[in-house]
Amino acid sequence: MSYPKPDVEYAEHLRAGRFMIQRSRSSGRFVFHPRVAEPVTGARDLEWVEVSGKGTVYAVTVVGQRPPAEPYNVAIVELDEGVRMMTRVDGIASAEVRIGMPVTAVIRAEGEDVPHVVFTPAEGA
Amino acid sequence: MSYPKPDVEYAEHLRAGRFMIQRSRSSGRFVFHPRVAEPVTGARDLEWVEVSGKGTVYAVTVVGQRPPAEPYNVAIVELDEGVRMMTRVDGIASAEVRIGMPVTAVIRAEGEDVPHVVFTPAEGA
Amino acid sequence: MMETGDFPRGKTAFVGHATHGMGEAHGYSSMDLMVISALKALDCAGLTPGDVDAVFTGHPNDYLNQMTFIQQLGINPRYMDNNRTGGSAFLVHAFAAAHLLASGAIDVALIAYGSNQRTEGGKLIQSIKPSPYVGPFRPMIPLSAYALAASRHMHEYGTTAEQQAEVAVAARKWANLNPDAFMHGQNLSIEDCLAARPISTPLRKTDCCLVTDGGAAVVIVRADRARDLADRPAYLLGAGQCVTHNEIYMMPDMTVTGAKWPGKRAFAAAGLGPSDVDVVELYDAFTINTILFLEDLGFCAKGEGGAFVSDGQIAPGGALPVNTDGGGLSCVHPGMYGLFTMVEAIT
Amino acid sequence: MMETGDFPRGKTAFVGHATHGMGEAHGYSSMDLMVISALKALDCAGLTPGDVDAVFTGHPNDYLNQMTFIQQLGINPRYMDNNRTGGSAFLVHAFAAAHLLASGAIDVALIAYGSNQRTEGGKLIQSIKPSPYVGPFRPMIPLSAYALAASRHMHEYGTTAEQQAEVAVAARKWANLNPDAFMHGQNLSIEDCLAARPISTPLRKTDCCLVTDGGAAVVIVRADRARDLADRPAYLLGAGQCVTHNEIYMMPDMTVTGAKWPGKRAFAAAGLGPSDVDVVELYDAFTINTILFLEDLGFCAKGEGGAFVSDGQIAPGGALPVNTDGGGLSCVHPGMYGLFTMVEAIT
Repeated sequence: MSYPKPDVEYAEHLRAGRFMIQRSRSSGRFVFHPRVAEPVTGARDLEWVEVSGKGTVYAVTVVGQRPPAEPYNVAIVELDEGVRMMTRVDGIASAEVRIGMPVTAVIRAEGEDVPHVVFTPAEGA
Repeated sequence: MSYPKPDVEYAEHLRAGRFMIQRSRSSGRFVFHPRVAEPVTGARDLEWVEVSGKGTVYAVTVVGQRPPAEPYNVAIVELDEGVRMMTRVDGIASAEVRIGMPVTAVIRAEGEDVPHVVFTPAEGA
Repeated sequence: MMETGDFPRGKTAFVGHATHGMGEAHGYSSMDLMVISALKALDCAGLTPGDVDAVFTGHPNDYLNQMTFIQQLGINPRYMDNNRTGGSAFLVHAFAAAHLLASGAIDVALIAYGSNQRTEGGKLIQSIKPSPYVGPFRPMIPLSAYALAASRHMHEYGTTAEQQAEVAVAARKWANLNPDAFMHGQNLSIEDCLAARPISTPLRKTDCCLVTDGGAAVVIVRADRARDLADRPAYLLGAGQCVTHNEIYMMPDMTVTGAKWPGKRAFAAAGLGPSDVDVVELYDAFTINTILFLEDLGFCAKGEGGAFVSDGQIAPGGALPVNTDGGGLSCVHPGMYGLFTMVEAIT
Repeated sequence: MMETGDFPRGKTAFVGHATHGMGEAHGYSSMDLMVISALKALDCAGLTPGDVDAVFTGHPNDYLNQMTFIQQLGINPRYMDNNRTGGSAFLVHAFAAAHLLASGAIDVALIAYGSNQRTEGGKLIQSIKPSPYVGPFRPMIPLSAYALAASRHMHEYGTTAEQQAEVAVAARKWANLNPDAFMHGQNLSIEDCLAARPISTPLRKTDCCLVTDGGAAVVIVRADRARDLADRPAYLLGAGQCVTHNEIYMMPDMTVTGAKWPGKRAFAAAGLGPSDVDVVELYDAFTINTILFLEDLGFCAKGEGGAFVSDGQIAPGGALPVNTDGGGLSCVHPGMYGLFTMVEAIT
């Protein structure tokens, strides 16, 4: 059983404070979500690489909730490395999140929740 | 919406103390479980008929349970009208239920359980 | 190697179709709705359950529903298919049925669906926990996925809320011509849509499909037999399937749906193109779907779907009638609308 | 009308196969096991996920698992099938794949399955409540259904507990020749079987399949291409499907399984009969299955299955090797064993 457990490894990296995604050694292509092989080629040469955490909002929706619960946003962010992920933009009112907005990753790995990455508006943006 | 609700009607008959199954007016064939149309032909002429309640054990299994719960039997009984149904034989130790044994229907429709028919060994058998 | 994508053009035809319990079907189970729809569809062709040798089924939660279905009807099939692809499953069933009929593996295909999700009251079972790359962000699935796609389409192409409302209003106008439509008799204006409650922006309540009960069924046979069974068989000229992703963030281009590639294959198989089409029935789970699919199927260029649907152009009296039953938006949507698009297309 | 049941005999062939994580696969999800098995099976043929254009999948509880699967592997399919028929699904998948490959609708079919039901620890979801004609009687499903069939077979034909134990012992002997088998190295005697705990009479623990983890995958292409991809392609000569009932009380004759009719069709398609067969791989969820299937497939007359399997005649060194990996009884059974029968047959 020599195959990696990519979901487990991704979460462990986040718990250790590292935002790592996979990249194929042969093609140089970044891959997200984590996998055991590069999509399409099936190459078994994925390695973990720490990423910049810089990205841009690609799509966004604000989900309404029954008051007094606040609406929350769900966003798709495209990392500078070229992959997209589902996430949330914190540190700004949900209604103010805009497509094209530059954002920076923040790791959320506390508590019993699944470790995950959210974003905040990039400084100076 | 002129179609019958055969599951509901079967249960209502049992609650009223009647063991009724369906029979096709055109073919005379009995049908169980309850349906909106005769199988194979699709004939929409099924009518409810009260049955004799007499039948024969066709197959039986005894399910073991963790003590002190007692083992219980699950049986397939073939009615004299020619259809088979899943049931249980009460009034006898589960290990004593035999294939070929003549049995008589008893309606169980009390409480919150789904109304259903069990059997007991036929008198004089 | 054989040429890929060969479709048995016109070698099969629909000879029966029916719906049952559209709207609210109190006291009927999902299986009841499947079975009754199937019986009615077989009636159209003068066939009985015993004539059927292949069943293709969908049910909201019983994943061995095809076995209950054949037991109910007394069908002795040589092929059963309950392939699940979401609400589109029944179109994929028709694709498989056409190939298996043409090859002689089967003779009479029955496709059936039923769901009492409205009157049963939301007892849908979540069959698997969401992935760790989606779950923490709490999207409403599938609603928020389409909302995200809509947000991107609006950003890239300037598609407006008014244009999406045009889709809802057109669907309602069709529903008002269809006595069986759940929203029949209830008018809807652009203004009503723009004032509706936001659910997952930019989607408002009027951008979202109904929650109804309903069953449907169709019968397909080879073309040579079809002429004996129906006055006006509806020949199947082309079909195709494609999947681009499961989770929305993996969609390669969020403004281009998977409809693009099988659309090309289906048109190629049929030897037709968008300009040959008089009526379109497509899966309008949300108003953005209609816009995206019209673009991806080639009825207009990418990005021009919003303008294409405006000014009532897909409504009664418009240039291209779309979803003439009222669609998932205003006629029926019991969880999977796909089979109703076929029923409406062949009616 | 075309002749029915035409199967594309020998027009397709298996060019890759693999298993992964048979037994206990700690820390791997069911999807992981599907994906890894698929990658290994593709490796056999020198193919990549990008070469695949049709996927056929099974998963214990995610009923849109094929979408997750293609997303994991980067497959862009023109056909996806997650048809569920119980553990036999993958044989039905092969039937459909053969027809779709032969017609040119698809080029490379990948069938994959994975389940971590053992290490995941029984978190299986009951997807639908039992019918009112079964639920009140609390049968263990599927175990009690086979127990009832066994009771009837014993009654009609005098089949004995010893004969059923012969099936378990033969399976164990095969497992002891297979290092990958979960029960490898654990001897089992007829006496052990007869002393085992009754679960649902007449079935004892040793009459029942294992609960393991495991994944498997196979790759099928058209025969002309197969010769370029594999040293020894395994050609698919015939296949068939049948369903006689859903609930056990509806089984028309409780001693005759649905294997009888598709068995005839598959043999007819292949132009072969039971006497031409050197090795049999069949679905031994319970010991009675092996006896019933050998009868229904024509290896012996109805009622003679008990005698047929006696004296080690299906064990190593016997007249007819059956389930040479150790079967669901002693090799692997992650909930659905079907794909493993094909993997073993083509190995």
